[in-house]
Amino acid sequence: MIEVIIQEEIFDPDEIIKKIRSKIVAGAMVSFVGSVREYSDHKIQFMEIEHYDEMAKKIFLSTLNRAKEKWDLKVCYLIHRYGRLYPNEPIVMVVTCSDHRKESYKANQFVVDYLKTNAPFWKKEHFKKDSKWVKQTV
Amino acid sequence: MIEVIIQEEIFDPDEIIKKIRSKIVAGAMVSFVGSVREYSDHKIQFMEIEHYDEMAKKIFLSTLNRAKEKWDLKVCYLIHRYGRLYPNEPIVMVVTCSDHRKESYKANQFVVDYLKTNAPFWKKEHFKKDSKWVKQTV
Amino acid sequence: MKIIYFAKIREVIGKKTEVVEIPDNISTIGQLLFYLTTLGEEYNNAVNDINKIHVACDQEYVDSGFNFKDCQEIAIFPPVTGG
Amino acid sequence: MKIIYFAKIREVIGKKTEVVEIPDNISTIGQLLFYLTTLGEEYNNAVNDINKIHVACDQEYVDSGFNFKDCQEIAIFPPVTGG
Repeated sequence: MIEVIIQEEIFDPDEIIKKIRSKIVAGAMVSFVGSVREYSDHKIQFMEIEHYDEMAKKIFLSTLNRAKEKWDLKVCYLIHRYGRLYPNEPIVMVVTCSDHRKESYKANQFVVDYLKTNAPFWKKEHFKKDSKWVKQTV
Repeated sequence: MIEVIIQEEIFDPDEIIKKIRSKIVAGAMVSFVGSVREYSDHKIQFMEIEHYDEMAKKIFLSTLNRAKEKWDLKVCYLIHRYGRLYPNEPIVMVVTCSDHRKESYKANQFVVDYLKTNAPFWKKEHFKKDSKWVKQTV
Repeated sequence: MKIIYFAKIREVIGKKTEVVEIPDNISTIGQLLFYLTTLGEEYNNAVNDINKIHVACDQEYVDSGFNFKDCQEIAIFPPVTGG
Repeated sequence: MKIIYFAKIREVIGKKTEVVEIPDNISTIGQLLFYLTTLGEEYNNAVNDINKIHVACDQEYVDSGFNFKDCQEIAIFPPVTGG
């Protein structure tokens, strides 16, 4: 199972785990959740995420397909948000399932690393008095 | 936050994610869930997990403390079951949270690898006609 | 040619998307970026540091030697920061 | 000395735990394992392959040279398969 979701609305990581496990349970499941932190330079009021939708979908689908094939995954699931996000809200979640754990770990990290450097999303942090585009750190 | 739970009852991975996120949300959260597979040599009817409780607790606590310190974790959570488990039921779950993703991934794998080779648990697979102690594979 | 800008580049140029008339002698991405810098100070400011610019043609990354003449849509943006 | 057995070793010996009288001249784990093999065929079968045996004294892994005389509880078990 491969699934890519790009949405503005908030999501619940627990609901996603529940949904996936209701369909497929494999020997190993690894999940990653990235959330908005409360501080960077200053206290963050909110974050605005801009994205290039068609390109993001293409990149996510081809990345997930590559990962699924390479590590023989049972599940490779990705959800990424855009728009306005507040501290502690989830931004992205990647779930990988396979018979054995090493494949799920490797595939999960590969997908997250790849999206960090390639997926067309741009974060702008809004502080009390100003705002700032986040710099790429890999 | 460090937490170790060793129990016979089933648990819901989604409930654990929900519980942890209700207390602490970090920039990165990685979780691993290991579940009973449906097949090994034959179709598995159920699995019986024997364990050495006092030693398991000691090892888990010291491993989680080591991981927390080494990777500066916000959360290091471990739950492991014993007793009779049926296919697709979760056996173990490890959750690690940190500011950045690399630490959570590394710590999570370290804890799971370490418990696989050191935690005093023994699995016996019960098939329709016979049963078999699982061999260690690392 | 339809060009889309994102993030800081969009802000500096002041447009999300536009159709730019491109002279026939310009066919590679490198030439296009140089051409854009001649359209005004905001363009020059936005794309002057070519090392910090990424370009996608029809939603695929391309480098500066790529011939974009058959593309429908060119996107210009800074390094990505998703995830 | 209180000894606990787990998994296949428990099954082969046929006991979960027992108190074993240990001669004074036996003080290391290696000696203890050898001594156990003399207690009967089931013991010999259970602990004959010393490479597949792990020993914990008071819930800590120890190796065959360890002196167990101050321990409260010795556990003998096969390689673990948790997780």
